Parts: sequence; C-alpha cells; structure tokens
Amino acid sequence: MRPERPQPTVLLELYRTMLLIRRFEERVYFLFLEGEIPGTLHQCQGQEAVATGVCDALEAGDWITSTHRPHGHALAKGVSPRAAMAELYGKETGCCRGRGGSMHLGDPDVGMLPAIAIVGGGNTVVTGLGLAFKLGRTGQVAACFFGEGATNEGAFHEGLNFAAVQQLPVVFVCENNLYGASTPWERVSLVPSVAARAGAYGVTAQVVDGMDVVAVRRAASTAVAAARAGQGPTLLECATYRFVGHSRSDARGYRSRVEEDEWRLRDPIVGLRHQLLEEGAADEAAFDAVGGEVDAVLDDAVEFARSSPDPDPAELLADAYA
Amino acid sequence: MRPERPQPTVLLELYRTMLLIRRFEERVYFLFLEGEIPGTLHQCQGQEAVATGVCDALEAGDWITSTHRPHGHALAKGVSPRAAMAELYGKETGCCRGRGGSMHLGDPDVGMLPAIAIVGGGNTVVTGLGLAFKLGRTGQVAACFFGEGATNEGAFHEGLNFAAVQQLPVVFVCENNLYGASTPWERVSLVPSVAARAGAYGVTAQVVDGMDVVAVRRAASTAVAAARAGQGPTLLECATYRFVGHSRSDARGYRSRVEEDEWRLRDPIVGLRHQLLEEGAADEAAFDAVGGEVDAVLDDAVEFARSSPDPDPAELLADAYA
Amino acid sequence: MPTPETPRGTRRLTIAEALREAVAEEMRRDESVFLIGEDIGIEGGFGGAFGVYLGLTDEFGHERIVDTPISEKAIAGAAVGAALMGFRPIADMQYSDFLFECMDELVNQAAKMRLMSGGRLSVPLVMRAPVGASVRGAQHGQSPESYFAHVPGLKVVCVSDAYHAKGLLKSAVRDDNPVLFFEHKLLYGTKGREQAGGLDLTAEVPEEEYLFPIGQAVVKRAGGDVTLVATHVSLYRCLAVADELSAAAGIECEVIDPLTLLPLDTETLWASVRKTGRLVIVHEDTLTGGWGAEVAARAADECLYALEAPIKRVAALDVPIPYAPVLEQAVVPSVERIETAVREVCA
Amino acid sequence: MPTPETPRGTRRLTIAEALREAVAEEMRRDESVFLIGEDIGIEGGFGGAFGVYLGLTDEFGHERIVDTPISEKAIAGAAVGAALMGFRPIADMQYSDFLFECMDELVNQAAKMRLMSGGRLSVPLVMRAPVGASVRGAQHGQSPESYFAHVPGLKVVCVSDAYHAKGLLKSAVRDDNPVLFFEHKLLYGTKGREQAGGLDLTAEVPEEEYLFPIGQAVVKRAGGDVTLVATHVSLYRCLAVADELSAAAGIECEVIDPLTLLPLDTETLWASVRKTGRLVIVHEDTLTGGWGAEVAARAADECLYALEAPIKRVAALDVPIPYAPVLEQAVVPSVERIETAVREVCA
Ligand SMILES: Cc1ncc(C[n+]2csc(CCOP(=O)(O)OP(=O)(O)O)c2C)c(N)n1
Ligand SMILES: Cc1ncc(C[n+]2csc(CCOP(=O)(O)OP(=O)(O)O)c2C)c(N)n1
Ligand SMILES: [Mg+2]
Ligand SMILES: [Mg+2]
Repeated sequence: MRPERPQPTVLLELYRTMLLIRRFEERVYFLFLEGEIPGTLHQCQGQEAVATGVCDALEAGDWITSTHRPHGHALAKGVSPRAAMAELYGKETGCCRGRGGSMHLGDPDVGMLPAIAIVGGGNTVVTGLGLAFKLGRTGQVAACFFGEGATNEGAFHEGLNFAAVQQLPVVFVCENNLYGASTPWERVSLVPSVAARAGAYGVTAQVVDGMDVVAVRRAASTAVAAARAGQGPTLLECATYRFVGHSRSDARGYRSRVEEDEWRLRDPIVGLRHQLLEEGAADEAAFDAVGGEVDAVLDDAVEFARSSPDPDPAELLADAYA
Repeated sequence: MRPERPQPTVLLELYRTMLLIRRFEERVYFLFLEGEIPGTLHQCQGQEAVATGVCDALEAGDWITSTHRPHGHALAKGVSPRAAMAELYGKETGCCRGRGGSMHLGDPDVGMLPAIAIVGGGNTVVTGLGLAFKLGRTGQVAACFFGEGATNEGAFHEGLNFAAVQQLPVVFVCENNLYGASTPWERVSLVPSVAARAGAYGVTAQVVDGMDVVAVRRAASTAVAAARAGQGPTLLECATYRFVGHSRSDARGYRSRVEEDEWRLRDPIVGLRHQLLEEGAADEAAFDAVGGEVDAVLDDAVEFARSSPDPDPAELLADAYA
Repeated sequence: MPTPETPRGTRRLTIAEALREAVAEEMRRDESVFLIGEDIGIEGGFGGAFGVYLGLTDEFGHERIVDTPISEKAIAGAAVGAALMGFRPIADMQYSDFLFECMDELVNQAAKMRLMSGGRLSVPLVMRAPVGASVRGAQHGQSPESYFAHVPGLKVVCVSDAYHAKGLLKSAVRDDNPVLFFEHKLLYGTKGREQAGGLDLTAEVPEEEYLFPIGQAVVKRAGGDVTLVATHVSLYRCLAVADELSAAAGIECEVIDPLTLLPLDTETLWASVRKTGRLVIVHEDTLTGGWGAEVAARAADECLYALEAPIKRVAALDVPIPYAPVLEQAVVPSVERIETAVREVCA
Repeated sequence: MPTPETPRGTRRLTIAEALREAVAEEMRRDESVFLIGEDIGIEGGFGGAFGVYLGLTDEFGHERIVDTPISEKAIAGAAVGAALMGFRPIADMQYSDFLFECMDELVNQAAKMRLMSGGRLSVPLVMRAPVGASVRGAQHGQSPESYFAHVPGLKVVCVSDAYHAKGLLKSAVRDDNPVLFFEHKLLYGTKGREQAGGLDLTAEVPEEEYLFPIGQAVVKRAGGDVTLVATHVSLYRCLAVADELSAAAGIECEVIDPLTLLPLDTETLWASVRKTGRLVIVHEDTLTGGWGAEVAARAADECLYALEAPIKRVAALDVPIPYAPVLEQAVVPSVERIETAVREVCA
C-alpha cells in the first residue's frame, strides 16, 4: 500500500522551508567569511529534509531540542529568520537576545529550547519535556535532534531508556550524516545502523531516507502520533549527509570527493524540485517565486540583524538568575 | 554435545571458594551487628557462583574490577581472607591499608583494583585495563563485574561500545540479581534481559545460570579465551539472586518471601554439594573437612583483623599523591 | 532553632521528618511539584536513601513520584527539561558523591539555560543531596558543595537543623532557579545521633506553614571575640567549642550558620567580623578551593581593615575521605582542630 | 619566556607546536605514553580540536593514538584504567567544557584510586583541555580549572606560553599523579592572535630537551608596588597593565604566572606579597569560588600582616559566558578592570 502523498501546496511549503534553510546557511557562511558574523559555525547544508520533515510533522505547541548544528532545526520549527540572523550577529534582537549564539539558537515562543551544544546533551533534557507533557496531560510531543556521533554518549543511553520505561511522548531523531566531526561512524561503532541500538531499550526504530523530505515527514508523523497517543518514544534514524565541513574551518580531508559527489546527487531540495516538476505540481515560475520570497526574507533578516543594537553589558548580570 | 565436566578436585575447589565467601559474609554480618565492623555492608550471599566461576576462569595475571558489593569477587580472585577482613575492620593490615573499606576492597597483587562503588564506574575504567593489555601485548584479560542496575548508567554504554570498537580483551560480567537496591529490573527496562543490550554494540552475549558455578565457569572460560585471542569483549549475563538485603539495613519489603524461597532452593552451594554427592565425587566427610578448613581460615582472619593495628593518621596525607 | 516569630504550636522533628513535611506540603500546594530519583517510591522500599520520602507514595502516587533507573544523567536532565516546561521537580541524589555523574546537566544545562535563552526561560528545580563522612569510604563520604558554589546560575543551600531544613526546602521549591540542597548524613535523625556525637538531632518546627529565605544566614550564638562560620556537623562542633572556650578561656565566639552558600549573606557575616575582628571558617568539604576560601577571600577584600588576626579555615584535609574511623576522624574538622584555630586567632 | 638556563639553540614556537614536540618526545622516550581522544588521529582530520597532534599519526600510528567514539566517560575511564596498569595516557578533551561529562572518572576514580588502594596504585595520566572565551557561547567558553584545583589527588597546570607549555607537559607525562593540563584557546598560535589582542603568540623554546617542574611559579615581571597573579590570557593583560601603569603612574607591578594551581607555589607568591604588600589576582574562571579565592584565602592567613590593602580579585563575572562579543568582553577580565583594581589597591 503506497502511503498517501501530501498535497502539492504542502510539498511546495516543504520545498520553501528547505530552500530557506539552504540559502540562510549560504548567506551566513558568506557573512561569516566577511567578518560580519563572529565565532564559529556548524552548518547543515544537505540535511534540510530532516529538520523540515520532522518539524512539519509537529504541531505548533510541540517542542524540539537541538544541537551544535541548529540553524535548520530553528528555521524549520519557526524561529523567524530575523531573530535567528540577529542571534548569529550577537544582537539584542536575536532569539536569545545575543546571549546564545549560533550553537544555542532557540525560541520558547515557537517551541524550541536553546540548542544544546554538548553532544548528547539534549537527549536527557528532552525526557523532562516529555515528562512534563505526560504529567500535565497536555498532549504535546517533544522531538530531540542529534547526530549519529551522539549515540555513543552515555546521555543517549540514559535518555532513551528513561523515555522508554516512562513511555514518554518523545521522538528521537538521529541525523546520521556518517561523520562525527572527522570521525566516520564505522570507526566508532560495530553496528552499521543507529536504529540497531533501539532494541536495547524496547523502542521502535525506523531508518528513513533523510534526503527525502516526504519520507521523513511520513515517518515522523507516525512517530509523533504514537508519542501523542501515549505509546512512548520512537527512534528515527535519518540517513543524510552534510555537504559542508563540520565547522567553518574544516577542509574535509577525512572523506573523499567521490563520496561527497554521490551524496550531492541526492540533494533533498533538487530532488523535491524534480519530483514536483515531474508530477506537474509546480512549474519553474512557482520555484522562482519561492526563491524570490526566500531571498527577500533573508535580505530583510540580514538588514534587520545589521541594524539591530548590540546587547547592553549592563543588563548582563540579570541574566544569570531568574 | 555435552560440555566436558571439570575434574572432581576442581569442583571441590569451586565448592570451597563459594563456601568461603558464604561464611565470610555470614561472619561479617554478625561482626557488623556486634559493632566490630564499622560503616555499612553490601553482601553477596546467593551470588557466590558468579564470582567463583568467573575468577576460576581467569589466570592469576588477569585483573578484575568490582562494585559496591565486592567481598565475593575479592575472595574469589584471591585476596586473602586476612587482608579482606582486616580491611573491613579498617586496619593497617587490610588489603587497602584500611583506606578503602568494604566498598573498595581490592589488591593489586592478585589482580583486583580497589572496588568501585559508583554504580557503573568500573565499566569505563576496565576498558583502560583492556587497552593496556592490548597495547602491551601482554595476553592478559580484564573482567568487569556489575549489576543489572548498572546497565542503565551511561558508563555501561560508553564502556561496552569502546571495548567493542577497540576489540579489547575484556569480559563484562553482569550479575543480574533482579534488583538494583529496591528497584526491580522490569521497572527500569523494557527489555527482559541485559544480554539483549549487547547487540547494540556488536558484542556477543550469553545468558548463564548464575546459580550454577560450573555453567558460569564454562561460559566465562569461553569469553576469556575469546578475549585473550584478540576477539574482543563478551557480555555474560549471570542470572542470580542475593539472599540478603541490598545493604545492612534493608528489610526487603519490595520483594516477596515466596520469590526469595524459590531462589533459596537454587542455592549454588547446596546445588553443587548435591551434585558432587550424587556423582560420588565427594562425600560428607570431604565437605566437613572443607567446612572445617574454611572456618579455621575465618577464625584466623577475624583474629588477625582484631589484633591488627589501626592505621596511623600521621601517614594519611602521604596517600593522596604518589 | 526557632526564630523569634515561631508560633505557638511546634513539635520537635528530625531533619528527615521536616524535609518530608516540606515536600508533602509543596506537593499539595502546587501540582507542578514532583519527585524524581532512584529508590524513592518503590512499594516496600526505602523512601530514598535516607527515608525522607517514606510514605509519600501513598498520598501522591507513582506519577508524581517518579522512580528512575540508575541513570543520574537522566534524572538531572529530566529535572532540567521539566523545569523548563514550568514544572518544579525535586530531584534526589542518593549520595552527593554521585552528582559527578550529572555535572553536565547541572553545570552546562541547568545553570546556563536561562542565560542562553536570553533570560526567557528559567529552571526551577531542586536537587537534594546528602553529604558527609560516615565510614563509607572515599566515594560515599564527600561534601562537594563547593563545586556548586562556583557555578553561576545555581543556588546552593546547606541545612543543619529541622527548622531551617523545612523552611529552606519550601523556598527552594518556589525559587525560579536551580537549587542544590545539601544535607548531612549524620544529621538526618536518630540513627546518626551517636556518630554525630550524641547531638539532639531534632528541632522545634511550627505546625503552621512558614518559609525561610534563601540567602539569609543565621547567628546561632552571639559573641564578641571571634566569628565562626560553619555548616552541617561542623556547625555543632563550633557550638561545642564556643561553650567550651567561653567557660575555659573567656573567649566568646559568635557562631554563624550561612545556610546558603550561593548567594552568600555577607551582610550578616561582615557585621559579625566587623564586631569581632576575627574569622574562622569551618567546613567538611576539603580545604583547598572549598567555599571557606570564598568567604575568606571576600573578607580579605571587603573587611580587611577590620581584621585583627589572620583568617583561619578548618576543613577536611586535602585527601579523599578514608574508610578507617580513626583516619576519617583525622580528616574531618574536629572539635580539637577548631578549638586550636580559634585560640590561635584570639591569642 | 626563556629562563636563565636556556641553552643556545632556540626557536620561536607557538604553544601548539611546543605541545606537539612535548608529546612526540615523550612518546619516543617512553613506550607507555599514548594519546586518547576524539578526532585526534583520523587521516585527513584535525589532529585534535586545535591541531596539536597534527602529523603525529604518521610517526606513532593508530595503536598509540587512540581515536575514540564521542564518549568522554570512556576516554577518561580508559585513561584511568591504563594509567593504573602502568601506562601514561595523554587524554584529550576537545573543550574543557566537556570535562563535566567525565567528572566521575576524574574526581571519583582518578583522584581517589591511590588513596583507596592504600597507596599501592597510582594514576599517571594527563588530561589536556582548552579553556577560554572565544565567541562560542556558554558551553564552549568556560575556564573550569578551579573545579579541579579543589580535588585532592589531582594536580592542575595552566600554561601561558610555549616554553612552559612544553616543559610542563613533559613533566606532567612523567608525574605519577593525574594532571589536568589547561591551555587557553586564544594562545595556541597565530589563529588566536587577533582575538588575543595582537600578542606575539610564540616564545623561544630550546632545541634541547628540558623539563619545567610542576608546582613552580614564575615571576614574569619584577616590581615592588603590587603583586599580580594571573594565568593564560589574563596574564598578558596584566603585563600590559603593568607597562601602562609603570609609564603612566609610576606603579611597578610584579606579575607572577603561577603555572601550577594545585599544588600552589606559595613560596614564590608570598615572597612577592611580603615585598609589595598588595595582591591582585586575575583569572578568566568565574569569580565566586574561583582559584583566586584560594590564593586570597591563603594570603589572608599566611601573610595577612604583610598586607597594606584589601586583596582584589578580577575574574570573569558570575554569569555563564554569553555569545555576543560585546557581552563576552564585558564578562572576561579586561585590561580596564585589571587597571582599576591595581590602582585601587595602590591608592
Ligand atoms: C560532549 C561533547 N563532546 C564533544 C563535543 C565536540 N563536538 C562537537 S560536534 C561533534 C561531532 C558530533 O557528531 P554528530 O553527533 O554525528 O553530529 P554532527 O556534527 O554530525 O551533526 C563533536 C565531537 C561536544 N560538543 N560535546
Ligand atoms: C552512580 C551511582 N548511583 C547510585 C548509587 C547507589 N547505589 C548503590 S548500589 C545501587 C544498586 C545497584 O544495583 P545493581 O547494579 O543491580 O547491583 P546490585 O546491588 O544488585 O549488586 C545503587 C542505586 C551508586 N552507588 N552509584
Ligand atoms: Mg554526524
Ligand atoms: Mg542488581
């Protein structure tokens, strides 16, 4: 039985979100090189389908936790490009008022915790979100993003097991991009798939093509529905790839250009575009329109960030305590 | 193919070790109630077959790590009853010169680290022993004892995975006595067996009857041989039961007397005794002799501990640093 | 120690009983309060490592008393997450020594989430943890409160009697910040009595509800010659020394229980030091880098000119806690070591 | 800073280069030395988060350069276990912020095994960890050395230049105790130069082998008016302030790099304080409970009568490190804040 295909409008919206993430990341990289954005960057070009598909399966009242690589998750969950960009600029108008930065993007108003840049850090914290939703009988769900590298942390183990025994409404979303920084997965695990670890906790797992936003969305919807119905956590392993370096200064010497090229052929944005064209669900004009919109949004976001005020150091001490 | 049965002399020796542990624990409990032994106690009556079977499968040059419940492991690995008893008394002649105590029994001379009383603590440290043996090409093996409760710690996960990917000569020995303090295993795990977790790391696991010292010894021998041959770690899950409370003040209200009685019928010492009698491998006189020997050893140990000097506080500061 | 406002109806309670009341009252008052930890609510179990929660499951059930696997990271992480969602978890660490298993959740998550969110989120959790040497060896005898008194974003409370234990735990539950709440094993109740040197381990606790504020020290004994600042068991040793020196040498010690280490009530402390000119700090956490160093350092900045003698610290020796009772006693601050220090600064 | 004994043949090296040499020399010298950590030896990889190990796999191979999963507990636990068996691991933490993930292994195991074994075992490991704010936010900008300076059984080293970095790392490898070895991100080499304020981040390092002892402070600049004690980047800010104040106000600062925080070289420190009568301590770890408190507390005990002014500490403000450069700069000790403190005590 072939699962139902989303409506064209939905697909175009998914396309839009992925494109927004991609172009956001490209702008940010350029602005970083220009010296406008300080610090360091962990970008997600190539992985847009995971953030987009999962967040689209969530309701507005649901929450996500994220990682050192949070830009895509933030935009997909609805953090405004202005607030995200201003945060990267370290401005008072940023979603964390410039206190968080690239690795801690988040916005309570759209259901995203400040991203946790400790690998695996979100995997225990998310259980508390689930516990709150369960105790409060709110019907909310929490999704936890993490990389395959994070599954070697004790936090992965403790978080997943606790969520399982408490049957918490949590979806664990592993973005398996094959590398943790420079380290290939097969050097740090004897099992080929992350999903193979779910059985240790009595948790259902599914491997998904993380370059196919529709497949991700479908699997996520099932997992979210199960969580909302009180059936406990699911582990989704999304097979994906980051097209760029681990962080801004990474020459990617630990992987081959052939491998990169193969994965680039599976670009989730290009793929969806081809499908929509083939299905006749959208034409070039529609894509141009989306591209134009996205560019306008980003122009505006950059302008907003640039022209926003710096935070006031005098207010800083007030931020340590409630 | 029925595995080969050990020689009667070996079996009698296993019997002797288990009896030594049992009677040591009984004495210690009495001496504790009498106020001679300070602190607290975590005892292992009922679990003797695991310590005995595993340590008998090890060579003298192999090492073990242990837990908050280490008395049986210590005696089985060869810590002298004198040195163990004196340690419980907090005497200078103890195996850790009175610095360690009940929860940190150990003796480098017989290949036992000071026991680690942090649940799961040994599970990462043991990988360093394995790494040392691998790097040094010494052919040694390390065995790590831990309870089923410890398998919910991040340390279990990180230690087992690291040992697996490095193919370290380590045997992970889980004493599954069904409870972690007052908490039944089924309340803290959705999977019924600890062994079911080994697959997550590509590690071979085996469930063993932990009340049958011969079965434990056999499984341990296989695991030790594999480790020594460079085939990496094995996880042994030994199904066992502690006949006594978790620690000295435990009224065991969280489990039924029926359950306790059923397990007592499987007493590993009584079981081996029956077998040996049935097989004609030993007679009552032989058991009496062993019992007499063990009692004499323990009389001597207690006398030794009592008459040993206290440590000198003046020497204490020298113990923090090498 | 009842304060002047203590109302008529009081009983004598142990710290364990007072904490139990505090938990129950807060859970009744506020649906968002829940308990989480190991071996806290199992039927026929222990009600926590030191029995503080005994009986609470009957009233509050297993949903609000969350028994966990042995997974300190999950306990602390879940507490952080639930607190971020507006709940008020009371998390339980069986021994404070195990806090090292969830330092990331406490130091990197609980303490930083507020800042990282630009002040938009808060983390109202309480983590209870027993400290103190009680012949259990190096991994069950630490007093690690100083590690946490170094973490901006956390609050740190140390309680020494039932009255303040109850009032402070209730305040901690209502505080919008993560509070580390340290109790001493030997002070829970009658069991520790002998080891604690025969102290009466009960205190008068009002029948009526009350709070005691975080960040307020109390003067347990007034005196004009020297200021002693101490927590937990060391506090009682200081009080014993004070009585002894008053009788034997006419030295009048002012003994202060800071109760909160972070933030520190320097107003109360410095008022005393300005009066006495002498300061001795006593704690069972180890000396070097212990919280006594912070008190001394701030005194040496903020009231140096009031000092008439060197500032002395009496603390656990800089070694892991050894097992043998004779060694353990040599490590923790004894009445003798405290007395020597006080005599020294008063000489 | 070359010491008087520095032999003829020297080169200018960055700290990263000097550390790389130290590691290579020790690995050549002693078969029991090995490296363990994340992303340290992967072909085409980073050679550690700050490139310290670049190229070493070619010489030493993957057996002695153990690339691990992202498992800090396993890294630290394996280092402890191997050290107990007589090996001398150099473990790598990519950022010191992640040390909180393996506090149990460091505080409860590494630091206590010697005592728990009755002095029969030792734990000769080194754990390297970069500290410091560099616009990476709250979880990648801490300077957590003070947590470890509170752990009996550990030694704690902070290096500020290539000469001492090399000499101390070699000593740390040979030390029979667990040594936490902290380096500052902005001081590794040319990359940090701009952020570090245009400092020359190289120092003269002899061609020949040398060691620099753990537990020895160095006087980086002599002066008679006030003693400044500082590590890492703060040290250079102090030196800048010293030059400035000498020229502008005739105040002569004596600037001391303690290099080892545990054990502390109080002999060198107090000699200076007895001379100057004034003490300012500067560090990028947060103020409350930071290692400066210990220095101040010991001064207030051991040389109180030499003090002519309150002891000042200039440290990171008591907040998590914020991201925005303007905020981060307000948090870490700046030249301005140091100068103000020095002027205050000299007023
Ligand atoms: C506890 C911890 N250890 C190490 C790091 C450094 N680090 C940051 S990202 C990263 C790799 C993470 O790999 P993975 O989980 O697969 O996520 P990805 O970067 O591939 O998205 C590492 C090692 C960290 N941030 N936190
Ligand atoms: C990290 C840590 N958490 C909690 C404890 C307290 N504790 C001591 S033993 C124990 C139960 C351990 O259960 P298990 O691993 O099954 O071993 P068993 O006691 O059954 O032998 C607990 C919770 C501890 N010592 N260390
Ligand atoms: Mg990855
Ligand atoms: Mg058990």
